[in-house]
Amino acid sequence: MAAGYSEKVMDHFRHPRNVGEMENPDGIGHVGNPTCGDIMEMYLRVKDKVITEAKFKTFGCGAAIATSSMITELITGKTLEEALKVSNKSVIAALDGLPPVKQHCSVLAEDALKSAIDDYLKKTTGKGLEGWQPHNEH
Amino acid sequence: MAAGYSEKVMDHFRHPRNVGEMENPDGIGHVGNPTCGDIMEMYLRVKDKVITEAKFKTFGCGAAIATSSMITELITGKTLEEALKVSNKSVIAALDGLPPVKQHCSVLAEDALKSAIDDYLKKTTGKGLEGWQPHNEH
Amino acid sequence: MRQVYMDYAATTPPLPEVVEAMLPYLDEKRVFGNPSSLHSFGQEARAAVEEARAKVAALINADPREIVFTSGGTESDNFALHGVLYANKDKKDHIITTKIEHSAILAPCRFLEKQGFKVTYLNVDKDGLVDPEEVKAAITDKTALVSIMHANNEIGTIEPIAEIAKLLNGKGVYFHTDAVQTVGQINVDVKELGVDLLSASAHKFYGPKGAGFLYIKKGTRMKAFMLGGEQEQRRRGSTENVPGIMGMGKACEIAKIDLPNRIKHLTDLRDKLSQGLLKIIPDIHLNGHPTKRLPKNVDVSVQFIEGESMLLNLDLEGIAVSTGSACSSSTLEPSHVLLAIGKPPEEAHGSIRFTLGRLNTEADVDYVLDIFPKIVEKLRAMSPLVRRK
Amino acid sequence: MRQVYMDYAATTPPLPEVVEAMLPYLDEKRVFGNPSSLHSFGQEARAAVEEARAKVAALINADPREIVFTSGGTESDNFALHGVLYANKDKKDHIITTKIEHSAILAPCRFLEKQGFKVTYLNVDKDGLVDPEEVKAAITDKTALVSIMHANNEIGTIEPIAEIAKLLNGKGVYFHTDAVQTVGQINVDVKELGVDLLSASAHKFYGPKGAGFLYIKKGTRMKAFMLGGEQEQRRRGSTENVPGIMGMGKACEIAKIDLPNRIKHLTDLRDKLSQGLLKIIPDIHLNGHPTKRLPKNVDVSVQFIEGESMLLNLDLEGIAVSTGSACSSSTLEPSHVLLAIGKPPEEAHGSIRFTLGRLNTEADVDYVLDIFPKIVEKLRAMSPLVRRK
Ligand SMILES: Cc1ncc(COP(=O)(O)O)c(C=O)c1O
Ligand SMILES: Cc1ncc(COP(=O)(O)O)c(C=O)c1O
Repeated sequence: MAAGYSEKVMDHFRHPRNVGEMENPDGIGHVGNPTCGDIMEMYLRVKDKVITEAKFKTFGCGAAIATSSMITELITGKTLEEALKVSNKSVIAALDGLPPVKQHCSVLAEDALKSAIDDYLKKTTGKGLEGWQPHNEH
Repeated sequence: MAAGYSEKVMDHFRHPRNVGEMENPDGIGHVGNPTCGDIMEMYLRVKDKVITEAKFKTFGCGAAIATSSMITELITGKTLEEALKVSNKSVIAALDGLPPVKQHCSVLAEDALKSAIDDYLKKTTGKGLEGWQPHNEH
Repeated sequence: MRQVYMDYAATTPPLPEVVEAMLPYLDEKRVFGNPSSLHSFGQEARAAVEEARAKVAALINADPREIVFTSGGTESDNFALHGVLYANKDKKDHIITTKIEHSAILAPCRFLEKQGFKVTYLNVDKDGLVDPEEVKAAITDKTALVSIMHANNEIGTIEPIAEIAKLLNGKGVYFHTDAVQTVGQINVDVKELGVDLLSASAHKFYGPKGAGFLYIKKGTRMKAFMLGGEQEQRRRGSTENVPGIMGMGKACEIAKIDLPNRIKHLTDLRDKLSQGLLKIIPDIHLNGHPTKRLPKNVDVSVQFIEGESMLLNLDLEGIAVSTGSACSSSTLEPSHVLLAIGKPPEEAHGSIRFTLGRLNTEADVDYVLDIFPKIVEKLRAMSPLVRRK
Repeated sequence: MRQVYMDYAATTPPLPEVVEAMLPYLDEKRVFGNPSSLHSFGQEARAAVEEARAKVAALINADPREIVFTSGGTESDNFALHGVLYANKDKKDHIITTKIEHSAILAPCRFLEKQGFKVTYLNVDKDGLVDPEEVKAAITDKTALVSIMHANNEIGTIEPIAEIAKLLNGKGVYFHTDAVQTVGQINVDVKELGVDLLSASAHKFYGPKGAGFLYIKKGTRMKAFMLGGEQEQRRRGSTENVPGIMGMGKACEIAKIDLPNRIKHLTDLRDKLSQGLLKIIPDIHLNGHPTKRLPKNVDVSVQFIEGESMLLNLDLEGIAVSTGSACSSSTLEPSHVLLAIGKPPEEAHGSIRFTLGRLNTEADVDYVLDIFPKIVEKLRAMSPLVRRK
């Protein structure tokens, strides 16, 4: 497989799920910056504390795109509480692994999710996600 | 050709001319030592200042044996004066060249000749070959 | 699916004639001896190696005794730096090089710095060109070596080596050029270039992997790098890679004859490809010098999207290219070359290098011009850097 | 004329299966990619290289991640010394080795001495054995590395590596062995040997020239020697020699299976040859240890005559051997190994090494036993060291 990616990664890379922006999202996450070569934006639609829809836009490598796609699938239909348990490790596992040098991309996806939930909580409760700080190194 | 030797060298190596010792030689030359890996003995029969016969024994590499053989050929029939003009360069030329790392073997042959003439002169005139000193590095 | 290999700067397939030339030296019934052995098995191998050396020398207008065989471009580069610096260390300790060298130069330079040597890393302009006057200005009486690549592997810019050599003349410094991307591809003549040392790697010009050479001008004060036996006039220990050397010899012999055709073929394809890309795709830039560039090289930065994702999409369509994006390296740094020519990081991350070669055709270029714009479009639709209208 | 190659310690012909295994990686229609390339051409090559790595690791009972591919035994040896010494230089500066190492160890040691490192060169006994207690006694708190060859290339003596490893245990020194003459020839198990680093060269065990490896035990503090790209887990720059690596992988795979046969076949021939020579030829001595020796090695000193002249005469009869005589080296020094085991110079000059291999037969040995005594007689008749009765 090219670049040492699993078939699952390549599937999500070729056919990314939930690509795009969202009209009036309930939460927006934005992480990364162009200097690092990875940027991810996540849009959430939340109803009764359940994520009913997730979308993303990503500037980044194959792993960044695949983890973005995978995390939107993993969280759709989950409560916010459940979604917060989706760690970068769960994303990697769901993708049948990532090459060592690409593991950091999964942190980006996790951060985008948390950033979006943080945004949602700030908008709805006035208080962000407790104890959350985006990673510095993407 | 093996070890970079010319056909002429290999011919003299395979079929060395004038190998052996001599009964009552008129001059004996002995140069080299086992530490260096090269020893040559030369025996001369001289009549009316002409070398009528030359023989050698050599402990040494292919080049040492071939130069020994060649020099005995080159000097046979020559006057002592003529023989003294047979330098290591003439031996190398007569052998169609020697690999650079083997050039020193031809010096051994030249020295053996001079040593034998020196011995002959000492025996006949009481005085050795003028200005002659064997090389130290064989 | 159509397979279009456009990564000839990474490696080239050996020519069939090259493989043919290697086979007798891999055959237990033919010439398998060690060239250092005195017996016929060895001397047959020795004679072959010397024939190959003559062919290598002929390609670059050198004397065969000035060619030392190595295991590849990296070893040649390490050898040149290590060899000159350690041999002249009693009097000199300074190297001048550039910021756009291959890591096979930059990594040994960093090692040498740790050992107390000094290194000046020269800037290049926005096209990747070194300024000869800057080279000259950097010289001190401690300078032992100037090392400047002949052409850059990434952006394809060809450096003014001969011009620099003229300015170095009489200054008592050795001049090395890493010609890994030029030997067999454009004219490389050590006398015209005026260099003392020149590195090459066979697999970059249709020879086998694992073989390279260093040209060392007669009289150059040099130490060995690969220390061991007395091979290569005591300049490089280790049993010679005879099949590899034979393959490289053949590759040189063919390159010498074929060079004008190669240049013409690739220049035509290159111009068609780069003009096509620049015309079809918006927000795309050609990296490197517009004209002083390798016939094979088309290096572009595509804005708003990242290199590896382009590369993988191209690969899915059978097109093989490379990228200067961080994602392709384990350091996660974008290409030092693109940064050195002043590209902002996001453009460096968005670079794609097409390098053409002998098996490429016009149809290949047409295929790329058809496929690549679609990929760019797809990825841009996914990019947060592109805002919806 | 009969051709009898008995110089298998100098190099071995690649097995036909080895060549077979290389060909797809030399074929422009098959797998020619650069393993560092992300596209399929590259990744196919990458996968192959990793398969080969697993085969190499399996032969010596290592983990594949502990194998670094190199260009041969010399590079592996340079790498081991340079890598350990420079990585641990802040605290340690001392190497212990022996007087009978290959020049691929001795030459880098001399270089390192010039850079301020200290080297202890241990003596060996008359059979070429290192005394483990002497190794232990030489250790100081500055000792970074002990490097002792597994078996000597010239006299065939096998050193007590496992025993030395036990004595080094817990002393905080790394232990390297040059196993160029043993891998694929006798049992080599890095865990049984207890070493941290081990060098090998493919062409010594029916693999191709230009490929070797260094085993580096997990956790070893090591710097790279070949500095450049990020290949080989950043331990060795340069595009991998894929065909060479594939050949070496196959050679390892076959060696693993074939080892018991090889040992039996060679031991039988060796004993027949050495017993025959000692019986037929007067004033001849076997060099090296009588029993702790490589199955392939018969090294003798023939008194009163010189090695190269024997070698050439044997070559004229189709028999290929080697010699420790000065005349075969450009330094004009006889073998440092023979001098180290206490041979007087004239015996060192008179040494001939027969090294057996897979294509040798009993008939080959008979042929040598017929021819060699005649050659000895002819040369002795020419020798001034033999007096006429
Ligand atoms: C013991 C030993 N070490 C190292 C080497 C060097 O191996 P290579 O010539 O393949 O670099 C050899 C063979 O020449 C050897 O016999
Ligand atoms: C300019 C340049 N120098 C050196 C090298 C190193 O060559 P190799 O990988 O054959 O050691 C390369 C290729 O990777 C290169 O492009």
